Amino acid sequence: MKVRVKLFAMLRERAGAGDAVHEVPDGFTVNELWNRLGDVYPGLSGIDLKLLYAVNSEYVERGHRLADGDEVAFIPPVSGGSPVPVDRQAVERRMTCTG
Amino acid sequence: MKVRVKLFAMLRERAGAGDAVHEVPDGFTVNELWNRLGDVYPGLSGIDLKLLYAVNSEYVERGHRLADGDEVAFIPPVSGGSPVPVDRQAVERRMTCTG
Amino acid sequence: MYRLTDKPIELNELLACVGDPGAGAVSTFIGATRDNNEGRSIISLDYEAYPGMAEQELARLGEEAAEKWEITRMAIVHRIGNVPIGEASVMIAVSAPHRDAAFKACRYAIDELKKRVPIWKKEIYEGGEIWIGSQSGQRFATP
Amino acid sequence: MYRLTDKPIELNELLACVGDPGAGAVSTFIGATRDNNEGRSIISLDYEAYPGMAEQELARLGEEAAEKWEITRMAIVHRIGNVPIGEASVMIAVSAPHRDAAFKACRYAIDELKKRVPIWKKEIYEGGEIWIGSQSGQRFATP
Repeated sequence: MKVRVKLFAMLRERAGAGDAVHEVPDGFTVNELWNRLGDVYPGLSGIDLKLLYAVNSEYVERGHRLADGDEVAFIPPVSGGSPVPVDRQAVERRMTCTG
Repeated sequence: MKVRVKLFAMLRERAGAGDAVHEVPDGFTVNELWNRLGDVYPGLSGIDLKLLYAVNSEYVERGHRLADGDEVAFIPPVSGGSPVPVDRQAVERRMTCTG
Repeated sequence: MYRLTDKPIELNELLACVGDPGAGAVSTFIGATRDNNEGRSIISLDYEAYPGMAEQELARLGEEAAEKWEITRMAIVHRIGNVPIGEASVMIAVSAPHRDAAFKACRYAIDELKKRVPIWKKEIYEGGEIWIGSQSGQRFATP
Repeated sequence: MYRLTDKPIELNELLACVGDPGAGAVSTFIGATRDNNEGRSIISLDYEAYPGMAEQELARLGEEAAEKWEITRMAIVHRIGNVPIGEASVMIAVSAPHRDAAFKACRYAIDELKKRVPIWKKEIYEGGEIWIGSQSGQRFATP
């Protein structure tokens, strides 16, 4: 199946690509896709950032199974101002609330 | 001695005057002046508002002794928005700080 | 800038006043005439101030806030006279390097303003007028 | 109104959007480019967003705030691209009947925005560039 991968900010720069379609096995998870990207884009391997994951613009867990045509975004720590550590718990509560 | 009396808002309306010079005995206090005004302006007698007092634009206690030429303001409860009870303690702390 | 005006207030004027290359955050507050209060249909509000002392007390709020938090600049403009529904009676702007100080100082300024800056508000509603802030409100309704 | 723009943001546009006869209070927040950060002299900031999802997450902040507090309307505009010193990268405006709700919802919106809305900031300082928000910042400095 085909999925569209969106990379942003430092990830985009390290990969040298921000928007590409990848062929992956059926039932691939977000985490498996991320590991695969480390092979495709050497600049991404070994990154120790805490990432968030979105499929079709909704945050998901890394174990989320992908479907054909999904748009998968790898979201490095966001910040509109002074550096603030991402509050994973808040994000996860949010994800729970919106299903 | 002469003091200038400023009345505002509901006090001004009840007195029918907002700015007048009054002749008072030397050493008169703010409180004595307020009682005197109750005789001069019948509309002010019996008012049960919690007032603040300012002499020459600084908040003072009601026992403050006046000097010739002072401008004395009787300040009914202020409010720029939803009614908020005057926090007397905060005002008194403030008065302490500024002497 | 701490001043009274009888004209509509322009927030951009306050923003220009508090702008600074070192300020990463600006918090502003606008108080406006609402169309209702405690069940009364409001027509407009009339503000009256003790000129001179009012501006002095506004400036004092800025000094106090600067002692409490790391702020860059503050501006407060209060309108006097008749203020129709939807128009602003007061605007406050506070700049600071970081947002926490800006928010706290702005909140402090409006809360304290309502407690002790000598400015009074008369509500003109359908059926009468009343001075707001009197503990025994109805006694100061004017026919 | 929840949108991204590559032009300077006008606060008056947000104010017009949140204005309402029933709103007695408006709290706004402006985040601007500071001339320094952690000892670095900043030249400008570059913002990048995930379009579509960013606006959706901004709107969600408004919905969440409306569940928590009695607010009338919220507007958030975030600038994308290069933002020079002193210019705004984000503006938030929240109207409410009373000020407590307006302040709390505005603070909530900016705090949450910085945690989870997919917008990134690259600092361009004298001597280099760095993406802000990376836990291991220097590794993502670009020459």
